[in-house]
Amino acid sequence: MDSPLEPFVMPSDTDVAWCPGCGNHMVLKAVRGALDELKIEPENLVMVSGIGQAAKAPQYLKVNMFNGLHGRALPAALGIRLANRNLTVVVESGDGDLYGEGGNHFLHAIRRNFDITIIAHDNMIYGLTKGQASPTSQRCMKTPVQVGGVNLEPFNPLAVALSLDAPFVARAFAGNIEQTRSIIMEAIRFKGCAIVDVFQPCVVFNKMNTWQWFREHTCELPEKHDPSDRLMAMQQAFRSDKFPLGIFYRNENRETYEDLAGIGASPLFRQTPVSDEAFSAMLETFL
Amino acid sequence: MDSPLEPFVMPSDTDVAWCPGCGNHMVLKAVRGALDELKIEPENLVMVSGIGQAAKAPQYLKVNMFNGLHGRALPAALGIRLANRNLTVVVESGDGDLYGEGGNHFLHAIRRNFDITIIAHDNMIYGLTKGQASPTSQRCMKTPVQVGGVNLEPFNPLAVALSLDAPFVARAFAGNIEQTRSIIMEAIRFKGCAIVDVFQPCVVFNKMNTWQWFREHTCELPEKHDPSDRLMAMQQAFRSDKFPLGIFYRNENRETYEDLAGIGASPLFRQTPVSDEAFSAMLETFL
Amino acid sequence: MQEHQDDFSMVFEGAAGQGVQTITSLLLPVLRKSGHHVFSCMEYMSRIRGGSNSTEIRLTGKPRRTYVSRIDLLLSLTPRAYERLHERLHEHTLIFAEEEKFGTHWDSRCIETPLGRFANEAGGAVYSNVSAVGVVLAVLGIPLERCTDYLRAQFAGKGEEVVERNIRAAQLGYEFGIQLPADRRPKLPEPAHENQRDSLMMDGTSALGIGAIAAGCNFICSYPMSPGTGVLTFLAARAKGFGIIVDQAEDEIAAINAGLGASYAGAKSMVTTSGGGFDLMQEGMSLAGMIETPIVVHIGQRPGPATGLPTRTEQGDLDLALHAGHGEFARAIFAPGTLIEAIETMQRAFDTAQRYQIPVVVLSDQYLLDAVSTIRVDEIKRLPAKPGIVETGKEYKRYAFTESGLTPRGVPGFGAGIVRVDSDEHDEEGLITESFEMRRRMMEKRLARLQTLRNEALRPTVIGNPDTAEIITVCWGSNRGVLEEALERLDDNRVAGLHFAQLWPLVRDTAGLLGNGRKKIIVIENNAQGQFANLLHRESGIDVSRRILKATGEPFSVEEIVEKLTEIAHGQST
Amino acid sequence: MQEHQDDFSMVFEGAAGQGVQTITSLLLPVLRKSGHHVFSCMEYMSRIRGGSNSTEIRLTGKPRRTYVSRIDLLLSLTPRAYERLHERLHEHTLIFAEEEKFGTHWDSRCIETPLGRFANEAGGAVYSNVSAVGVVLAVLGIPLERCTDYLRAQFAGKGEEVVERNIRAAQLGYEFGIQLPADRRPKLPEPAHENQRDSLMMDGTSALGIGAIAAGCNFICSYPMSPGTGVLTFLAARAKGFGIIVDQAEDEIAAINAGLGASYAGAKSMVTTSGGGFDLMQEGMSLAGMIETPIVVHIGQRPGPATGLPTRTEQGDLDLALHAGHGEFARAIFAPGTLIEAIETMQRAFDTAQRYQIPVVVLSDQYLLDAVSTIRVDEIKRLPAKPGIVETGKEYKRYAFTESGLTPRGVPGFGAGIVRVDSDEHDEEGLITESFEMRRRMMEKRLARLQTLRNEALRPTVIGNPDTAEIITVCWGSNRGVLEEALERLDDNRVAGLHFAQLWPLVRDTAGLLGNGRKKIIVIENNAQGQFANLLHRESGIDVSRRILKATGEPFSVEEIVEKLTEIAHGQST
Ligand SMILES: Cc1ncc(C[n+]2csc(CCOP(=O)(O)OP(=O)(O)O)c2C)c(N)n1
Ligand SMILES: Cc1ncc(C[n+]2csc(CCOP(=O)(O)OP(=O)(O)O)c2C)c(N)n1
Ligand code: SF4
Ligand code: SF4
Ligand SMILES: [Mg+2]
Ligand SMILES: [Mg+2]
Repeated sequence: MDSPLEPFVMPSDTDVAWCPGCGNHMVLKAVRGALDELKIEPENLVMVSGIGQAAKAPQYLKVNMFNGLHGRALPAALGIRLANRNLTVVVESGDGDLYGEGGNHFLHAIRRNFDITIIAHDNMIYGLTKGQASPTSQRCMKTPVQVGGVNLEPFNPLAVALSLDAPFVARAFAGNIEQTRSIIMEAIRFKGCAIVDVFQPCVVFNKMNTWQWFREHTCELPEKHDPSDRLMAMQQAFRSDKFPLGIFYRNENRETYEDLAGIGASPLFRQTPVSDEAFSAMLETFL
Repeated sequence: MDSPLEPFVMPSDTDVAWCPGCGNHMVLKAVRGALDELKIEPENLVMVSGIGQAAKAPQYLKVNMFNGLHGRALPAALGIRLANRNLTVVVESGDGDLYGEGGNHFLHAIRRNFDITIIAHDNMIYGLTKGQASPTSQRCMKTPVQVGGVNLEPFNPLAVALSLDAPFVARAFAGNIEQTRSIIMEAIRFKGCAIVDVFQPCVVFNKMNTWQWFREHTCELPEKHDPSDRLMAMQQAFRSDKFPLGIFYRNENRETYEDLAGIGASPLFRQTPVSDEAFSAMLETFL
Repeated sequence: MQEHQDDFSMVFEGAAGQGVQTITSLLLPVLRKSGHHVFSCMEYMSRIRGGSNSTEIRLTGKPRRTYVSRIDLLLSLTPRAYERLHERLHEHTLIFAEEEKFGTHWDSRCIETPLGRFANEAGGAVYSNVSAVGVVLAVLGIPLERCTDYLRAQFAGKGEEVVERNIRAAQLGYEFGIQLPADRRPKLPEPAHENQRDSLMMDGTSALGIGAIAAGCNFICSYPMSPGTGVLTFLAARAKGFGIIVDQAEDEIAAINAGLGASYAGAKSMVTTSGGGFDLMQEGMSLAGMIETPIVVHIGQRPGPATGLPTRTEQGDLDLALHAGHGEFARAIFAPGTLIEAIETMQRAFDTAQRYQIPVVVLSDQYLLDAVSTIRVDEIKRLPAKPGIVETGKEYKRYAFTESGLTPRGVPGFGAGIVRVDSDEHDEEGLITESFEMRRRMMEKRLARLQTLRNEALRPTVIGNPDTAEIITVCWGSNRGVLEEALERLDDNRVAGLHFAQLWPLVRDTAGLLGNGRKKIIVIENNAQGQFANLLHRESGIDVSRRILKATGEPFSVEEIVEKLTEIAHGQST
Repeated sequence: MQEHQDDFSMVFEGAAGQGVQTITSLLLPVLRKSGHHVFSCMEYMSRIRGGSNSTEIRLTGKPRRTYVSRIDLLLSLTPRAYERLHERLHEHTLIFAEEEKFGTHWDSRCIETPLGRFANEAGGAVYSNVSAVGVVLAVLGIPLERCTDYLRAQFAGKGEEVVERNIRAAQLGYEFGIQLPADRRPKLPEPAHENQRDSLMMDGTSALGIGAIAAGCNFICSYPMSPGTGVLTFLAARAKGFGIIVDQAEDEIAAINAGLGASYAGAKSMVTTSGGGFDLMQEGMSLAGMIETPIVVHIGQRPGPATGLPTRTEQGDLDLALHAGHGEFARAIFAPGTLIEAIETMQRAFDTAQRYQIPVVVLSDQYLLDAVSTIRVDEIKRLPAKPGIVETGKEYKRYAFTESGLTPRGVPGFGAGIVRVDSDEHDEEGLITESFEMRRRMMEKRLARLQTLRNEALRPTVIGNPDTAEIITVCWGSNRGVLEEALERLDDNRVAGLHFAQLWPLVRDTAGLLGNGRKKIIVIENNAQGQFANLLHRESGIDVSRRILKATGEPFSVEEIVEKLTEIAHGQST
């Protein structure tokens, strides 16, 4: 809006609350890059987030924003899409937010397959609350709460998404802005529930999964990988030697919830009051 | 207790609130059979449930019972196990309870892998609240809320469990009491989080998934099925032509949460008060 | 049996699955067509089959909206009827039952009624209830044809055979009934013969649903929970016709957050639940308060704590509704007591939510939701609803400061502006702030509207003449009907009544309405602690001298209130 | 600068990540060792790096438990200090900063302090804060050695080089400090020279944790949420030593349900959270009430609604705590105001929960949790805790009726009996019931304990002489310290104070304590509506004539309360 070339840019005095060196900066850059390239109109885009460091991302874009409760971005996004399917809805939040507090909504958003893009900043830790384990924390990481080290199996967002046939499942790494940007672009373009888990180093609290660690523990998907094969995607999602990056799975055949539920093109805010005739006709049924 | 031969039997005037012909009766029978055969002492068994028709099951056994809130059986079970790991803890609840309201706990119980048995009475419907869609409802089923038919992808509890490496994943059918009993026995014996999804016809509200339907749509796992192969199990879990019955997956290598967290053998109720010495020593650190 | 002249009450008892509700739904239209005023309510167990449930139908000389304890005619299908209902029987009660099933308390009031046999003859045990309808019609002296037409229409979809069996079952019962001696045939109230087309018959759930539709509700996301589910299914059934989006959520947290997301994007949204589900919506309430986004929350109350008695009635969640959600923000709470009020306050709830950009709670209960009575069509009002939103300009700020604290509400995709809402404390643009000064101003902004809200609060309905009365009896929500009828029976001008359909904020001159401390105040409510009495006292400073409370899961009967008030009025005069 | 004689306040300001908290934690032990009474508190933004945070340290002639607005010494590391703190500076405030970073408000009070240069010389920018410590010690006239020993101990684990760099940084600052002219070296309060070993220094979080350990807490399951998380990490750090099971839940709903499961099985369990997390625990509270299972819930309050100001302070969740959970059941609420009270009420919370088989809430807030002060060891009491459970016999019934409503509590696996709890209404055995009579009795059973609970309620702490006072100032929770000091400064025997550390139930003779309406009552609280004032009025019938409220996210300063009370006392006498 400020300038047609940089529609999402915030005023230059915006105080970004992220730490220097944090992966969040890169993810934000990738998201903006994708939005720019897609030429989305800011007025028709809503960024939805929960609470956490990652969830502050929409504050740094000049765009409609629903910064809701911790863990509750997905139901809010659902409500927004159903009320106005002309809006592009992008959810951006943290691993704790989306897979911990919000785990149930993650499952059921995938089942619904409404048309959103979920960008999970996955730093394998709770950043904003100062470094407790998150669902994706790796085993043995010590924190002030997990004093003996994490002893839960890490949550595998990709495998869970695949198990419910999420139609677009991808992983990216903040260290590779270009790939991240292009995956996010694909995800936003995709009609349906698109999930992008983005590895994002937290340089302050996560001393285990550093930039270096992510570089060493990620790789590309095998060349022969067929993103239309769900079981093959699952096999890649199960890997823990290295974590592949890229689009694991893509299924163009799932219909969206909006279509199945017959949501019309006209947004609810345009609805006119119920006519007296229709109202009386309903009353008649109680004669 | 009444008689050493029938330790779990309730008084004969117990008013069972289930409908005649309901699959719940068979599941209860199978559970009792398993408990009898395992010779579990009722005093050391706790049945935990949420709310729903299925969740009434523990009311019909003479046994310790924690009949908690709708959707919240699993966290309660966790608390019980951690407070006293000598207790055998069996969770019995409905598909709505465990996979809908309680979906987040399902994910994180599996991640923890504490030693419980989860028996899901899966009737693909909300029984107690009179017939709305449940997470496992099949597409197109019409209900008073889903007037146009269900348009969400059914929740796939087995696939989700496998995606998080639940170490014991099985499916049974109330129509086959013997197999159900034997799977439940194995599940209770198993050290870790064992999940048994039991198909259970609701003869009143679910007119789509009847006894007949379940008979026609279930089959045995293929002979060559290797329950130690997670990907193979996943493949079977993905099937929707027929729903295989049996033990899909079994992984003896996952340590339990109790062991990893170093939970001692002595239950918390036996703990003695903190000694004055230990208390003073702690205070000293604030000098 | 003089009482029967203008008031005849029938109770039908049976196990879940035996079709007791069908008896009521077959009889009600026929009785209405015969010109009677009807009221009906039900009580049932939390199970799908078995147990013992009952419905009551009252035939009255003038419209009534509450039940009586007294049973003039009982039709029973299970052995548990006597144990559960015997205190409500009197010496002339007509009891229709089969001795074999009724059990040991068989006495001269009982009439052996071989419903089982009739049903079998008609085609199977499931027809017992329809035979019962035949018996009742005969006993009441209503021609069978009025029912057979209805049966035909009802069961047409199930094929000719089913229709015929139903009609046969009804006939067998009817033939049995008309042969009974005259002393087994009660005198009914004089039919009112009012024009059928002037009035509608419905339950409380339908009235709330109608109110929501009238208000332009176009989004409901909820998780099933008795007795709140009815509003969801009511709207689902009419979703297509009225363009309402209906979504069954995975849990109540999702429901309210989806409701708020939709509202943010311009929907008129609501959720429906009961106390336990509302517990899970607390944080969402708080969010609604923070982001100044309208939402209507219907709570169908039932007895708690926890799962409690899922199918019974209570008014135990007022305190929770008043204080739901952490932190401080404005809200409004309505609690209708009649069908008309249900239709009206639901509209008012939407309008208030939209205009004040706040969460609004509508408190009902199982009794109100399930009770069936009639309303005159010309009493049904559609309130004007102001459009809640504006088109945004380029410089739009969602939380721009204004005198009233209310900022015109924009929605994304409507206008050139952008719309930001934030659950953190925020500035005018909706961006996170950490400024104490901004915090102070935003708190003031969010709370300022309470003043205007209070100025607009609904005045309580006056029953009798409080000016001359010494005792003022106060109630809220579903207890309006029982208080009205009890005061009428009491017929004592020392006792008047007030019924509150808006519980928060209370009208400014509540103290004045209560007589400024010069009158004895009695509060009637279906809970154990007198939650509204506490609120009244706190807000008006007036002492409540007596609380008539009941938290057993049953509603008050007219007789109960009359007895309690008589006692008090008597105490007063001595 | 006469005031400094017995009260000297220093504020350290810097961005998150600049180590302002380290300054405090290095200085506090040294200052204590020098015999001073210390109080310290902090305010910080909800971010990990950047922004502007500050900590205050007061050196006082006698123990104090609250902050003052007045700043005698400011050490600032960012340009935002002036804007945020200037109103608290006075003409003699010593300001240590670098002009380049401090910005345009540089004046004669400012002392150019090249911390950046010292830090660089020592080894890098991260040492600025340690240099600051050196400066402060010099200025206060405290030998550097007292700190270097401490630095050595603190950083030993990080290697000799880090130790040396820290010491070097401190030295550089110290050398700078001792060269300052005498008028830049404040007079400090006379050191108290009390025996070090007689007192402990800690924050409110630690005091609550100590209380929990004293009470035998052996289970905590919680989800992180500021400022409640501290109690979780406190117990986690000591879990091994005290046999406490610590579980981080997936959400707050899981936390309280796991807590209740554990408690059912015999654990002494608690959860900790803040308002938003507590919203999600409402249904669990209701469950605790229904199944009569003890649980202690700690709510570290912060400003709402919704996410609000995550790192700030407020007392806005009292109403929520009072009414949390649908339906009606007994509960107790404590709100300590001092470290001693924190240790004691936490024990009392566990004991009350166990003996009354109810949920008990402990309400604290960010200010209380983070504030550091000292307590005398001999004031720390361990309360006797009765064993909460019994061994069951074969015929054990979990809900057997008794006169008090309390049934001895058995746990599974301890005895020959079985133990059933049910969130539905239940009979004595804990099995579902649909009997209205059973319902009535069980409701009575669950609520009867409120009477005894009330008899045992903690009496408020009296400040001054309420008998002779005309004005009684009431506060609760964290406002005890500020009220005590304000009344002392006011030194007006017409004004006395009451501090409530138990908010529910209130003591029976609250009206009497408030002077039965013959005195002017003023309530001080950190919220916008006066929630405790409402409660007091409702419960005692006494009118509250004035509410001193603040909901900006900041605690009250002594000066603020003195000013307000002076105004009121003055108004009173004219
Ligand atoms: C109901 C509720 N519970 C807890 C919190 C506290 N909280 C805020 S952010 C957060 C975790 C953030 O972790 P994540 O989502 O991974 O985001 P990150 O900060 O790591 O980017 C928590 C626990 C909250 N705000 N609300
Ligand atoms: C918080 C909450 N929400 C909703 C309900 C209402 N409720 C009770 S049981 C149930 C669904 C039961 O479905 P399921 O778990 O599949 O059990 P079933 O009756 O089919 O055996 C619901 C929605 C409740 N008791 N509590
Ligand atoms: S705390 Fe971690 S995740 Fe948050 S901004 Fe800093 S580095 Fe990034
Ligand atoms: S309603 Fe369905 S699930 Fe419930 S008891 Fe009846 S048949 Fe079974
Ligand atoms: Mg994170
Ligand atoms: Mg079910």
